[in-house]
Amino acid sequence: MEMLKVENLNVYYGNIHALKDMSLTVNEGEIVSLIGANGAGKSTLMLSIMHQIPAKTGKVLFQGKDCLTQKTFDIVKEGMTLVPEGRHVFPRTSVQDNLLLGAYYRRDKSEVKKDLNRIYEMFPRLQERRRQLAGTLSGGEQQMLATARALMSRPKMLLLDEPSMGLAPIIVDQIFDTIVRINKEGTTILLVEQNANQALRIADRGYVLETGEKTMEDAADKLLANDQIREAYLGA
Amino acid sequence: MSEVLLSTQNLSKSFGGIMANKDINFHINRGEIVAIIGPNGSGKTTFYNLLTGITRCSGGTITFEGKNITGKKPQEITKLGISRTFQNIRLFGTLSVAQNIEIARHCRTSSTMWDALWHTKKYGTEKEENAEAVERCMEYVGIADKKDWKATNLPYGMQRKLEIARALATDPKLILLDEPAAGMNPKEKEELMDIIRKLSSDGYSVILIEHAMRVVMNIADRISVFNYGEKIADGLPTEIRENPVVIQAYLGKGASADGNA
Amino acid sequence: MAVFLQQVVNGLAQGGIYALIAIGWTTVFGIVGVMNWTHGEVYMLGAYVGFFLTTYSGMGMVPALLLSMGAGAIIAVLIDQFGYVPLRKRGTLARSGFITALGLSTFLRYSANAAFSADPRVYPALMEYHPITLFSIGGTAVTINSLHLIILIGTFIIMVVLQLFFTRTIIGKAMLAGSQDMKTLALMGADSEKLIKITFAISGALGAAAGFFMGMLYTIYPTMGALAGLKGWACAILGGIGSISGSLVGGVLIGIAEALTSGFVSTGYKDAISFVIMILVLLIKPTGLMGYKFEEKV
Amino acid sequence: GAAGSSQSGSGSSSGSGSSGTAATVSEIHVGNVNPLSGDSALYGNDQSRGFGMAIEEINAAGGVNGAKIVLDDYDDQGDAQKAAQGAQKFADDDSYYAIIGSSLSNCTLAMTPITDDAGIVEMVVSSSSPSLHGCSDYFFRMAVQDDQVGPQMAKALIDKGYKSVTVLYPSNDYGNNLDKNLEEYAKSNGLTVLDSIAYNASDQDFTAICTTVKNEAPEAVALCGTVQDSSLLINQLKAAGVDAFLMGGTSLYNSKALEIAGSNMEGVGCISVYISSNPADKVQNFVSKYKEKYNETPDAFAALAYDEGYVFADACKKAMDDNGGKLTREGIMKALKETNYTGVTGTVTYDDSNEWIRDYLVLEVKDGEFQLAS
Amino acid sequence: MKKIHISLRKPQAGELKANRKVIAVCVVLAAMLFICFLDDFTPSGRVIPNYFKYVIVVSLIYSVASLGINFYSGYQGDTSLGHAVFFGTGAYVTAYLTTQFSGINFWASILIGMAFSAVLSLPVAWAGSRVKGSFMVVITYGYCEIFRYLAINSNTLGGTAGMAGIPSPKIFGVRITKIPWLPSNKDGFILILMAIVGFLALFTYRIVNSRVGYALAAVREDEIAAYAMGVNVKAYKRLAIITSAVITSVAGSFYAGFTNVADPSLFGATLSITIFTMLVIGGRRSISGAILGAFIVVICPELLRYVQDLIGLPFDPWYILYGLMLVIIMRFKPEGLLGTKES
Ligand SMILES: Nc1ncnc2c1ncn2[C@@H]1O[C@H](COP(=O)(O)OP(=O)(O)OP(=O)(O)O)[C@@H](O)[C@H]1O
Ligand SMILES: Nc1ncnc2c1ncn2[C@@H]1O[C@H](COP(=O)(O)OP(=O)(O)OP(=O)(O)O)[C@@H](O)[C@H]1O
Ligand SMILES: [Mg+2]
Ligand SMILES: [Mg+2]
Repeated sequence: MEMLKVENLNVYYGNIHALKDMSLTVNEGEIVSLIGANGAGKSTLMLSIMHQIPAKTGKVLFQGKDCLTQKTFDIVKEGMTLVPEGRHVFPRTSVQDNLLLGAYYRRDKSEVKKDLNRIYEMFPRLQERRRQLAGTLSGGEQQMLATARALMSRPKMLLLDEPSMGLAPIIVDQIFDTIVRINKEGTTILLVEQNANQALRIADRGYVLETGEKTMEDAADKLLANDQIREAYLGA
Repeated sequence: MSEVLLSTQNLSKSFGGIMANKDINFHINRGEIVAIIGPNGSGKTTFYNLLTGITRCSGGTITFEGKNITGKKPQEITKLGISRTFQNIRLFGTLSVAQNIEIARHCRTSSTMWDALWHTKKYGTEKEENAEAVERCMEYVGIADKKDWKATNLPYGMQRKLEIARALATDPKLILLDEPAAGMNPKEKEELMDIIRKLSSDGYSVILIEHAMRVVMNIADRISVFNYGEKIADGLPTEIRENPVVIQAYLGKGASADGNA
Repeated sequence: MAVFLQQVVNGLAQGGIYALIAIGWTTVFGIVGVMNWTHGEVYMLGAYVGFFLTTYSGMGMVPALLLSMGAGAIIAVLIDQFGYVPLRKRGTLARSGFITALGLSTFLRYSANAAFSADPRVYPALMEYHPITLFSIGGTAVTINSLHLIILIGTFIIMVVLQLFFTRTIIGKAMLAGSQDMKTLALMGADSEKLIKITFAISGALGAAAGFFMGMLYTIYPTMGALAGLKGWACAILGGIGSISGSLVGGVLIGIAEALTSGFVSTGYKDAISFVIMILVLLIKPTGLMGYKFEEKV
Repeated sequence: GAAGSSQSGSGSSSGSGSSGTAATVSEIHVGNVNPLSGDSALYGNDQSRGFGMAIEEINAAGGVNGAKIVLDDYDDQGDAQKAAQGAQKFADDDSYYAIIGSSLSNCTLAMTPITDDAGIVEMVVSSSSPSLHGCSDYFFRMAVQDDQVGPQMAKALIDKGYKSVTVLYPSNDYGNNLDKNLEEYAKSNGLTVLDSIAYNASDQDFTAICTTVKNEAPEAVALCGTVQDSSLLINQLKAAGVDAFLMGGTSLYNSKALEIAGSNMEGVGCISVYISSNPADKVQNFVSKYKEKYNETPDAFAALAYDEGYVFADACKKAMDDNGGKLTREGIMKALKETNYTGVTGTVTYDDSNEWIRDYLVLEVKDGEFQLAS
Repeated sequence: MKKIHISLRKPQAGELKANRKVIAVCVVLAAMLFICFLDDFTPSGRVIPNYFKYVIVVSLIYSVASLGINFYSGYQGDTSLGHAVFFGTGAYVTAYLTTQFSGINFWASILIGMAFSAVLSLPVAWAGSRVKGSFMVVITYGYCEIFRYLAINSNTLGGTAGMAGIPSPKIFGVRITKIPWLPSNKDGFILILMAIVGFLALFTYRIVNSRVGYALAAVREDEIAAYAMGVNVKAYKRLAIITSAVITSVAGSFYAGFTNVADPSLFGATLSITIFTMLVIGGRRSISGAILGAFIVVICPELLRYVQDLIGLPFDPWYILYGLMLVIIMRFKPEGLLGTKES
């Protein structure tokens, strides 16, 4: 079943045409990777799916419902959430409260508590720092927090924008493991990564973006094997 | 040429109860590229903040070119010849690329309001020198064609390069780079590595914080490893790669780290 | 000694009103991040609404007070809607919010001046207020005006409730988080616009209540919001901006400082003293008395 | 201030200043520079109303030798620089023959150099600052004299047999002068001044002062402020349980005081230049008309300004008659110096410094009304 | 791979703009001189009313103040609602010295006023190194109000009425209001103030494009990065406020010399806000904007008085419109009328 469907999306920043007729589908249970150079429009796509920035034309359907007519918070309530690029933790709020805010609209208090403990097991560093103001965390710790916070909402679909940025290799591995695990547990994933190699390895399918346009889409292993892709994005 | 350029003795910093840096003994020789790696929150950025005087240390000393520079103000340290980039990019956003770099010339110039008002000779020569330096630094990192762009409008990778150019414009002896490769794709990382190698061959000393192992392993002469605010290892890339403690705390299973992060 | 204590009590009484204004300031600033200079005007308009209700429809104190608070809430929400919402949409609130507020406040103040005329107005007597003896020292009674006492207790209760709301409930936490990053708050599934409207409504209602009480105690006039608004802001900052309990502490401290200055130095310097204290405290403890320190991480 | 006929100052006039080319005029414009908005608007409005009523009557009765007097407003908002700007505007325009205002001394101080320079008459009914004394040949003052009112208040208290007084005054020019003169008089006439306490004119909360006063327990309290602060003080003094005799200055004689202080006004005394209950026809006529128009009893400022209107009209008439029907600014100035007009506030005459010195009345509130003290 | 290029500014366009600026300056200059001297050549005497010239002088005085605050609230970037302190200091120093000491002339009093203002600006600089943003707004506001209360309560400074009778300045022994070859008593002021405004514009322009100006820009944009680039942030903050205070003080002195009075409102927050909004309306960091802002805020209310009379409004619409104007400018042109846009 199609979980997310983007059709002919056009997005502008002033007169910069940042996304051109972008179309993409993510099926339920899939991991889909987006790769592309700096400035290709990956983050723009993620933000417009969440209706954080307006699109000029096109459609975004999440479980058949039009996202472009909904406010961001409604989309989140429908079950899709985003870990934005650049962390965006609430700097003057404690780590724990940041995590609780991730579960803002959930009413199942006891489950939230369990999830919180699960997160702390996953990222012991965050537990150590749970009273600290998030803004004083190191860059990598903030990145962990941002991802963990999104997990707190138990989304049906999770959009991740460069979740490995600034993380130690060991944590990067852990994040990728986590992505695979929650995917197995039933969360559909749309993943943007500079670290294309690793991203494609865990993905089912992949899309390649260039200057706002989709230039290729294929099964992940096919993309991994593609020479052009290898040269441009994976490093020789 | 193994003269020590900068060293720290038992450098420490605590935030409340957290020891962000603990008795760090570190040194870098002239012309060297030393990488600092370590888990998130191990105190690498804090270490930079101490070296550049942005944060005051709670203990220990910093020696630069044989002089004790502990407790000096950031602007004084820059003038002495240590310059840095920031993990969270801190450009002068609304200013142009060229202006960003010209500001960095501040510590190497001295004309006053009086000179500026009457356009004295000193003002003129300094303006010319600055223009040259700006040109040179932009070319160094390859952003000369973006001269008049506003800094915030640059793509991410370029912003990182501009930070390096700006650091370079202060005529430093030592450059501190904080995760310069973050958010760059493999191709851009290659370009970055070229720039850092060039810096080294031009006589600059470089300390590099980086999680991208391919970059670190390829260009560092030496690697220091931090964990929980302490320096837990120091050695050649080949040694560090095999070090079980480092693997356990930092590198993880994918230690071979081909094309990693 | 009795005189000294009486002056302290006088200050406490006036401080209650300052605190009421300050809480309105601090909630909006703490959550929406805009220095809502129009707060003084909401206070003034609240006072006028109360005046018209009590004078022309002969309403009693409690219903008139509640209606004024409702009006204040609506006015504050409208101010947000027409003043700040467009800026938030364009993302220029941080840069242009304060000057917009300054403009709106000027606009409202002088519109009120045109509509109501500059003549000071007087509330009809709404309640018997008489001095209540708190305690006596050496045969001299230290008293407080009954209305002042009501205001003081009311402010204290409001403070406690709001404090609990912001620190204990997820909605309160979300409001505080919104002050740091509205866009990301939406990603948590929170309707930030709604939270902001709630904030303005609370702030407006409190401001109007303060205005109403001022009307009961003194006279009201279109420019009354200027100094009172600023005093409220000073108290909020003194107490630590964003801290609800800080507002009460700040309000009471400035109230007492003013009373002591009037009583023992010179009334001429009363207002100056509150500014002097505020500036000194800020310089010694830049976060205010109860504010916490947040250092930007480099 | 809705006089539609005001011409813009530019280009409409030729010939400079007060040259003798003045023709017979059909309209005599008067500039009104006063605070009409802002915190001091109360005074400006009272003056505009009083003067306005006078010229309305004069115009209705055929004007000055057929010429109508027209009052044009310039709101100085209590700001000296704006007042000066207003003075300059009217002074430049030859159709203006006089300027009234401003109510506030600091504004008037900024205006007199300009009016003096332009040779245009400036008339005030307040602006009681002593530094304006004799500042210009063209400056005429019918104001309440600070150096008279203070002693009058003290004298009234002494006459009533009080021995001690605490003085409360706003820390502005007016308050300072009243206090100074009151204290001087009191000291040399056996009235003990226990304390004199200054406050900011814009203050509303006086509980601290009241506590001090209560503690000092004077027999009388002298209130040297304006209506608003004095009335609030009366309220708060009573609330604090001060039972001394309260004596106000001239500005307390205002219906606003009864409105603000209500029943607390009972038994409070004050000084005035006139009283609206004066049975004289002229006064009753003025008071009833004023009440009808503005729905309040005229205070001293309004009454003075009303007389000022007539004084001005008389001067215009005399100036015209003396100059073959032609009106000049200088002529008005000369005519004003010879003023002798009996109005609602007494008989107006100017001394060598263009000041009017006059008698005062002592009033007291009885049954919710100001009445002559027995 | 294609890249999106945004051409920010073509060089020719920049030059054109510079040329246009020069032309604009010349036009304004010519217009002013025309206003000053026109009456010398008209046979029938006064054509341009003194009132009009009065407004021009006041506008020029405020232009000086507005250029002054530009150094602080423009180039250094902190909001100040306290510049009346320096305006008032200039005015009161001139008032006090010229009325109490016959030996001190106006010009000397300007210099002394500048020195006083410089000293009084140091606490602001000190505060600025400890707190930021909205805290500075209230500190500066409170700071000037404190001085207003001091003036109100000070007998030496004349209390609420202030000081009157300040003599008009003299040049070479001739009163500036009585220069024989000028048609009116305002023209002397207009000429001198024009020269001062011109000099300040040049001064500002050159400083801003120099090492000092760049350092201020760095401080404004990012203090930490500025430190890291070797800029002594505190020193430059101090420099900005002192420069700003000293210039504003000159405006105050001229104000006193021109209107012949100084009263406590010159220390008041209302005046501070006026000076600040002049800059904001014209455009922070814009020299022409600062001057334009001053002219707008001084001239508009005067124009509105005519409108008010014409349509018979019973109240003064200026402040209502002024408030609206601020709101509208912030919404549609937040950088101010002549300011440059920050994307
Ligand atoms: N707020 C903005 N205003 C103007 N242009 C923007 C803005 N944000 C992004 N852009 C431009 O839109 C294009 C797409 O940007 P986007 O951030 O989506 O790229 P990306 O693929 O996520 O790149 P990266 O790998 O650097 O994260 C870029 O050319 C960028 O310069
Ligand atoms: N101002 C502060 N207050 C409290 N704790 C702080 C502060 N600054 C840093 N820390 C803590 O000090 C530790 C070291 O932080 P630092 O930024 O130096 O880490 P890092 O090694 O650079 O990590 P990363 O690789 O993620 O950038 C972190 O755990 C952080 O939470
Ligand atoms: Mg991106
Ligand atoms: Mg770091």
